[in-house]
Amino acid sequence: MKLLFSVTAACIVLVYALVAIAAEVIEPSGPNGIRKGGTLLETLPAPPIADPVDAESKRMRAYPEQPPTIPHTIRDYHINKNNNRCLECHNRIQTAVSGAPMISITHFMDRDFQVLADVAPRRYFCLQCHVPQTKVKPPVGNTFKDIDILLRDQKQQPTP
Amino acid sequence: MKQWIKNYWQTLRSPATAFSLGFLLLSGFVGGIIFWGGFNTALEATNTEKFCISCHEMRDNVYEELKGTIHWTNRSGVRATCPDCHVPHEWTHKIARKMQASKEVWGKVFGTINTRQKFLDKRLELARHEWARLKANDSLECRNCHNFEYMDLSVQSPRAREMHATQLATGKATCIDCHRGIAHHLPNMQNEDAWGPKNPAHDASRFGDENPLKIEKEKQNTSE
Amino acid sequence: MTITRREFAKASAVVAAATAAGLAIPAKAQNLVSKGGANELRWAKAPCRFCGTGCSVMVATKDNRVVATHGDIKSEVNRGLNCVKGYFLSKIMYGSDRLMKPLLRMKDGKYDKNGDFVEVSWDQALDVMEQKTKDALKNHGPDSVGMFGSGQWTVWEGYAASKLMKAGFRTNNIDPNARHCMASAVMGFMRTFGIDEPMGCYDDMEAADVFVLWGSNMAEMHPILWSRVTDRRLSHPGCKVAVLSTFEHRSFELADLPIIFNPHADLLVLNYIANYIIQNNKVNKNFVQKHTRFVRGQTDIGYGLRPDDPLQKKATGSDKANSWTDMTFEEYAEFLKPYSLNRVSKESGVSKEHLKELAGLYADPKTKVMSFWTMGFNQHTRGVWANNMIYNIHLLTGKISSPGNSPFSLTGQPSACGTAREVGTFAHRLPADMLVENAEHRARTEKIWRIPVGTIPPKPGFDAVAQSRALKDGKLRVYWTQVTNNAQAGPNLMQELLPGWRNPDTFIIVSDVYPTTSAQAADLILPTAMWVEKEGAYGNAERRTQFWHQQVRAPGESKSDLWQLVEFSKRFKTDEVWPRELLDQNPTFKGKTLFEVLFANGHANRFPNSDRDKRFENDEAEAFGFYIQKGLFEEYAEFGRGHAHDLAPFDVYHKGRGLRWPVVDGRETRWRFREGYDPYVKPGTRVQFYGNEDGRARIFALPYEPPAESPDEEYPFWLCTGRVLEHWHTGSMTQRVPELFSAVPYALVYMHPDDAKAQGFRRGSEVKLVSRRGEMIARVETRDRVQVPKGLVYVPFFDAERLINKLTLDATDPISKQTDFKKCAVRLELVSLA
Amino acid sequence: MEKQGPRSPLSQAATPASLHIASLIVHVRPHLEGVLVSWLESQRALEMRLSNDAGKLIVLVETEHHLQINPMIEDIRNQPGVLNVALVYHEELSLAEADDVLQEDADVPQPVNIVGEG
Repeated sequence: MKLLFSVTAACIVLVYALVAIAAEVIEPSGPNGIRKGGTLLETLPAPPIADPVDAESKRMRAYPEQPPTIPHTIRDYHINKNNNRCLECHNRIQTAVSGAPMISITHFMDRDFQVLADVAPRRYFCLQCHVPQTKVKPPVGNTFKDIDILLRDQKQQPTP
Repeated sequence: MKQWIKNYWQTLRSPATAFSLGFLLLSGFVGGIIFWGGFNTALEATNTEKFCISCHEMRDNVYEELKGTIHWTNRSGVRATCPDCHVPHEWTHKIARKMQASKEVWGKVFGTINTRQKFLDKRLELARHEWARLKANDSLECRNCHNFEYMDLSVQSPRAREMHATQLATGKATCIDCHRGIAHHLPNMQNEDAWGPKNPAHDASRFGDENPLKIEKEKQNTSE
Repeated sequence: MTITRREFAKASAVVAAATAAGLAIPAKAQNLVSKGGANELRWAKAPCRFCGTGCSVMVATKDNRVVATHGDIKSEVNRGLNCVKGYFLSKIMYGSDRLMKPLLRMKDGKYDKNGDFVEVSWDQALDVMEQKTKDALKNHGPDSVGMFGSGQWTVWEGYAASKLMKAGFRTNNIDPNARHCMASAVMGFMRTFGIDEPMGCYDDMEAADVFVLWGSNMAEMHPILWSRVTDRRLSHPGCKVAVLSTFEHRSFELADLPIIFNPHADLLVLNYIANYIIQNNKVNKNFVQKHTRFVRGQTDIGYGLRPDDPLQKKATGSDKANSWTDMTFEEYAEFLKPYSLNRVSKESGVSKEHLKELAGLYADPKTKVMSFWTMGFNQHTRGVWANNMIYNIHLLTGKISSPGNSPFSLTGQPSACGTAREVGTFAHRLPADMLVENAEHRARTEKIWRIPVGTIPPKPGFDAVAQSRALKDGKLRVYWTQVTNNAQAGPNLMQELLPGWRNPDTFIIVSDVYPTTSAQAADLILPTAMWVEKEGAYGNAERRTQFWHQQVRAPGESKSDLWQLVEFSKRFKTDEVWPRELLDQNPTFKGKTLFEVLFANGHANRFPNSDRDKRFENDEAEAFGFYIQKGLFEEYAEFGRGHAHDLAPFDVYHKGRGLRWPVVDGRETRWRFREGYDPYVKPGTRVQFYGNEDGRARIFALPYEPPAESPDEEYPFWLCTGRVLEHWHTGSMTQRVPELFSAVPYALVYMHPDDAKAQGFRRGSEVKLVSRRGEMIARVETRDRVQVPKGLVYVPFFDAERLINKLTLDATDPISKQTDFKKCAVRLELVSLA
Repeated sequence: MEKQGPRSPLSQAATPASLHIASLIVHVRPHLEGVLVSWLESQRALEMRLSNDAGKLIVLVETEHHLQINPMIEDIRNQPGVLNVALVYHEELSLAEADDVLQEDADVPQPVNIVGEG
């Protein structure tokens, strides 16, 4: 009986060992992306939660129709069927008192581009298009050129 | 029955025979302390968050909503509990509020808001009580901790600085005007008028004579 | 005449205002505005690159660069609106680490599995691929070659890949990443209706009275559809929105009926509702008798794990999981009796009032109900059952295929429907809902593809999870993934996927745009063109096919997926890949390259380059000498025409904003199976589910079965993974847009404040999540966009530095083989308090 | 009519000297358009650029601080006969570069012309 027991114990150990070997993976090198190359198998530490940006001055938009990002914090701002905190300052009536920019006229148009008296229901949830920003530097840059820069570049080297 | 009162009055009026004046004075004094101390400790006991959230109506609704807001967890760890905002600190108003609280006991006994749905239906009315109270006392409870006198506007965000320097400083608006829903979720705000002092929506002066609101007001006055 | 920046800005302001106000611009302002073509912007349409909603955008290009985009007001889907990702489409192509040249792992000049990446030419890359593929075919047979495609392939890329693998290399080892997203929905459709794709469309949203969301965070995952639901809810009195989920998310902001249930308990709630409808005799008897029939589904079907897994061994019905037997309505009613209000309320954690109110909404004959579901139902070890059960409810009440009454399976990816499902790039499918196991289907495909009978193998290939396992076991040797990032999105990375990808016997090829996690784990990286750098076609969730032209050239040596597939096919002769007997029976195919057999076969190359729209370039058509996109599309469309999957002619799609198939005589179909709307319904039958021979939909009796892995003392928390609004899937594009990265930079662990406090964490604490399979470190978040109940944590998977899929379990729905990313058990350990 | 300065005593936030250009659509009762145009000419920061002589005007605003734009909109709105003022376009440039020459005849992106339309 004892022999049988030790044999089964041995083969279990063997199986585990096999699995372990098979799973032995060598860390592959690789190009740097959002994640540094050659770190796939590691458990990377987590940087602290990014600080929200609060009340920077107005930001330039990449192109006329880009929704402006929110320059202030929106902690605990509720937008739900009961209340829309953004509209308390950005609504047409309030802008005179709050000094906040008014929601643009496109937000008054319904699905058939009929201008309504107040903000159109389809535009009710502001955070679908406007997002707050944080003080974090993106790991990868972006070489997007907006129309002004393209024009200026074109000015500098006259077309051949 | 009359006899009984007369006897009782008689004993009250007759001077002590078995006890010394000192003892009576002393026991009266100690009794007073015990009574007054007891009364106040009991009173203060009801002014703690633990007491407020002993009712599930409060614990499962507004207390749960408070978690995560800035009055619950913030940079400096200064936490506001229920009495800080809902019970006036100054004694006379506190007692007045305590008497008002009998309505809340009634609510607990008869379960006016003992389910989430009942609470949600009544939330607007309850919220209006608080807004009205804070509007009336110029957000006194807010100012107990956030005293405008000692606010360093220069370190506030430009947006806050601008609003506080104009609307709050001139007294045109009080804290509750803008900061409604700072601690608990808001009820349906559809027919609450927009915050702010003289709300331009109602300021229809620019229509000149044919001002719809003025006409309507006159109609109301004549009909009363 | 010089102009200063001030006047230039003022002129812009005037033009913008004048255009908005509809005023003519007088000559004086005119000469300021347009002089010569120096700065002319060209606007052209394209569907958005991201989710399955299928919004259309206008793209402005100048000097071969995209400079602006805006919502397309002419599109029926979004009418001028976009979500935040859509508004930043113009920046997704310009990440500064864009791949420009092929990269091959090499050591002293030769390919080596553990070498470092070196830039090589396209010829060198294709040579190594060719040699590796030929070795694998010779030594290990066709089934040692595999491909993992995507629901973000264009229609013709998926079609070309499917032909190359199934007809060219004669293996069915091609599966799309839509296996992770829509497979359960497909099997749900096939089992209930015998035909794939929703029967309703987006117009239902403007007609419905009640919306019920099951495991679908539309506010973040389908924002434009959510804005249409919001539009309807806030402007149509009496309209109600019910949201069911295992945690509170942004869609609860509009929820009149917010319901949180315990993971996997949706099966209980669904059966309870059906039970409620029958008990309160709210069944639409006429509809049920005429158009449905009742079947009992096979139960105890296991969890799609490896055969030696104890759970899998215990399952009795795992070999015949997709089978059923007939039953009567009375037996079905009896079957549902145990799903009483008390039991379901107790086990699901949902209050009795909510359950009754929800069931009431479905049962009330007067209210039109539109149900939505996405990954909550599909990524679920009983996902196919969940799909069948929601159809049961709509069938019992007859609320289907009519405006406002619509069980609507939302799609995750932009072309999971258009490419993966309809083109049939699954391991078990052929185009137009046909199956590889079905001899007639194979014969019909071979006829249209003009290849010898018997070329297409009958046995289904490896599905997504099976591919990872086959790579680890060495059964799969050459593996090519396109337009997907499975090394970050696939389940169980540490035990299955990474060991497979880094197995010395395998050769992993990744076609991608940026150095993603998959590229870092690959052996050969091919730089690829994306979105408007190539002509393309997508099919969205409402059967709407949308085309776009190539509007800019791809940077460096990037080539489109189509070019790579077709160029690769040139390197194989039929003699090297087909068996001798097949060639002897069809001598005409001898000596031909796969390119000639599959692409230049006289049919797919019948459209010359002169058919092209002169205003746009087309790199593929230039390279191959014929209008290959049109040829492939028209050949593919033959499968569907006349088989209820009709597509309009190629050129029609380049003009408008897409049509919803079946498109018969130029007319699109909004509601399928409904006489008057669907041309395939025989007159006089009013409703006909022609997917099944008897024209009847099947109502399935299916029980509750527990999930594969539940929390216990050692791993006390449920782990649910998913997406956020600001990022698409693994963030390879959106994390390279500064505004989107800055909006949501890192994946966080969303947990309940009391759970955090109980374990000594607080907001911002760095914690390590550990499961039986792997670990990951992230920061704790107790508020913000998601409010999870106690006992559950939610972690998005967009962050390449926080690979949550190292922890997830690769248990799947045994019928659809789709992984359950929404449920596994983890524990949390503190790393640092803040 | 003396020049109305910005109404609320805004604290001049120390943002860098910048120039704000904005354009508004103003709807006014046709018979009062003349009165409005003359008032606009008296305003240093406002400039009327286009009109369809049926009560629809395009007005250009040029100020140093974006917080002055809204009060100006309010001022216009309070003029007699004005029905509505809508802000359409707003751009911020740094004052320093405002007057450097852009290009010989730099053009503004044209209004939309859609290619690929059938």
